[in-house]
Formats: sequence, C-alpha cells, structure tokens
Amino acid sequence: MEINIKIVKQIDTSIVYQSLSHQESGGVCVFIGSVRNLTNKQIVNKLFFEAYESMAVLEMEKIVKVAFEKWDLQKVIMHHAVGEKKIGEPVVLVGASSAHRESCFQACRFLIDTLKENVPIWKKEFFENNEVWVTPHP
Amino acid sequence: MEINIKIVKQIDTSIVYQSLSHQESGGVCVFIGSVRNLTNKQIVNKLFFEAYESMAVLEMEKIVKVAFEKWDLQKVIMHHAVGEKKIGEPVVLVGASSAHRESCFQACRFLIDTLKENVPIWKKEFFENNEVWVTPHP
Amino acid sequence: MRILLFGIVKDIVGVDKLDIKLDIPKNVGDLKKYLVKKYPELGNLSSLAIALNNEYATEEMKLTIQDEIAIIPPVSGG
Amino acid sequence: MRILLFGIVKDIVGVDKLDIKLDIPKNVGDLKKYLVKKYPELGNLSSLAIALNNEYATEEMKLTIQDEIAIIPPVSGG
Repeated sequence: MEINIKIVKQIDTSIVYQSLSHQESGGVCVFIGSVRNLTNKQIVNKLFFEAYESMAVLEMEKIVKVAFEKWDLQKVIMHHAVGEKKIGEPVVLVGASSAHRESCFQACRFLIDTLKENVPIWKKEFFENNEVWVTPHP
Repeated sequence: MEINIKIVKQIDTSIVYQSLSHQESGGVCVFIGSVRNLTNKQIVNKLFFEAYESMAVLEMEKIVKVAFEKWDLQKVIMHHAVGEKKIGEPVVLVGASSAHRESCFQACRFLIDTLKENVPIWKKEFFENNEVWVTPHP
Repeated sequence: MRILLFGIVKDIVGVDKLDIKLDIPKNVGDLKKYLVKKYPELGNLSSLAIALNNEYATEEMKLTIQDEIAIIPPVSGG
Repeated sequence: MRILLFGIVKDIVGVDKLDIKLDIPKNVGDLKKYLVKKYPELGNLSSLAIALNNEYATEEMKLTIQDEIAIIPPVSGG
C-alpha cells in the first residue's frame, strides 16, 4: 500500500508509470484532468486554482484510504495543481495499480469523482470579459 | 480525430500526456498493462510477445475507429510491445482524450478489452521450469 | 476567532481571513447564521460548509478560539 | 500456398511458414480441416482462426495462392 499525494505548482505527467508500476500489478489506470478552451461555449483564457492545502491533503488521504479498502490495489497517486493554468496544461493526476485491470479502472474513476466532490480546491475561470469561481452543483 | 497506433520494442510511458492532450479535452484516461510476477500463484520470470504485425495494426485501427464512433474523443493512442519483457515493464499502452471524463474512461476500457480479444498478439510466459503460450479463453 | 476564507467567499467578504471579536458563535450552525446575516450574498451559494481543524464539520459542533476554522464554498477542483 | 504461423501453432507445427503444394484447400473451412488432420494437436486449441489478407476470415471464404494466409491461435496480447 503505497500512497503518493501532493498539491503542486506543476503536474509532472512523465512520472506516472514509475510512480504506479509494481511487480504484483498487471496494469495501471490513470486520469489526467486538463484545462479546456471552452465552458458552455464560452472561450476560456486561463484557469486559477486555489487550495485549502492542509485540509485538501487530509481529504485526499481519506479518499485514497477508501480506495484501498474497496479494491485490491498496489499503489495510488493523487496530485493536484494550484495557481494559474493555461489551456492544455494538466491540473490533476490520479491513478492506481492493481493485479487485474477491473480494479484499477474502478479505483481511478472513484478517485477523480470523489476528489471533485470533497477536496477543498477552487477553480476560477477567466473569460474574455469576466472571471468566475466555478460552482459545479448549482 | 488523431490516432497514434504502434507496435514497438519498448513502450515509452512518458509521452502519454503530450500524445493525448488537446485544447478541447478536459481530461485523458490511460491504461498501461505491465508484466506481473505471478500467474495462478506461479512465479513468472519474464514474458515474450509475438505479433502478426501487419494484421495487428489493422485490427488496432478498427478498434480505434469504433471508439471514435461510440464516444466523442479528441485523440486516441494504442501502443503494444513485442519481444522479451521483464517483470514490471510496460507491454501495452492505450488511452483517449475527451471533453468530459465519462467518455475517455469508457473509451479507454473499451480499447484495452477489445485489444485483448481481437488483436493478433501472443504472449508466452516463462516460469521456473517451463514456458507456456497463454490462451486466455480455455 | 479567526476564520479562513477561500474562493468566492474570499471575494464576497473581501478579505482572506475574518476575525470575529464580539458575539462569538458557539457552534457551526451559529457561525453560518452569523455569516449569512452579515454577508447576505453567501446565502446565494449552492452550499456553504464549515471546516473545523481541517475536517468537514456538522451544524452542532462547538467552536473554540483554538480551532482552525474555515469556510468552504462549493468545491471545484479537478 | 504459403501460410504464416504464430505463437503456439508455430511450436506445434515446428516451423513459422507452411507451404502446401498438393491438395490445396479451396476455402478457409477446408484449410482448417486439412491442418487439424495433419497436426491433431491444433484441434485441442480453444479456437483456431484463419486470417486472409490481414483480416479474420469466415469458413466459406475462398483461398487463392495470391492471398496472405495466416493461422491465428487464441490471442493473448495486452
């Protein structure tokens, strides 16, 4: 049970495999979220992410623990970026390794879904003429 | 619709994000299959992969086309290794990018499942005292 | 009693830390009522949670000056 | 008629290409019967597909000497 949780300025996507691979794992599943150029057909120029870091890390740890309870995993990674992010930049990286692929796929989906629900991180979208804190459950 | 299909000696996992990210994509989902140290509780020393390359690439193209028909994707990658592979080495890499994460998760799962069913690639497992061509549907 | 503010709450209130010196709320529910009364725009948010020492808190939880208190508007990470 | 062999089929037959010169099978079904008769171990495989010009072929498809023919034992990539 290896856990790799971080709030970072810059997501490093190149370390995905070395961070997750394990001799007992038949595979790893990874999700990397990135900045899209459109929200509801409006052009987005950039994003800004703010985190309540101490609590965010604790919430991430809780999510990862639940994932280890629900599925037979070897390693889990959960990184989230803060600060200004341009179109195409990675903002979140989650993933898991497991002996059989069913588990790592389910765990990976759970990690990103639950992160989006619970972890105290906020996204501001910068459009041409205004900027808006995103509230995903209106 | 960008497609990246290859049979390679060595899977390069570091290129995952740059190969899949797209300005219209909110995320990418990736599966990397690797060599496990156990099969049915027997210790595996190494694997050997053989491909009918010309047909394998055609079958991979068919799978990727179906994925683009079924889901709204920006990019798809499908790489498979051939030759000798040690424990922990990556042997297959599939992934997709999409505006919303539901599509890339479903597509990624479809890519690996269908690859395993249809693509003419064969795996030999080397145990301590014997070697066996794997036949997954006995 | 100092309270950490984030995201849209920080914009509504205009600062990133609040310091309540008079009429200190006794529990989380009281704090929420205090905040929405003083900053009515907070009442328009789809949710408004309070974190107590880095954990989501329930309405009846007691507050003390030693606690780390934060207002958590709807999260939007990922 | 040359036929490409892979994986376990290559081990069973002992070569990676077969060259059939007499009694050339007319279609895919005939080829399969020919192979299983000559190499009975092939009959023990859970499946035995034939590829014609890099596509999975059905039993009734005709074979010609110009075709690229391959025997596809159960695949196990990934």
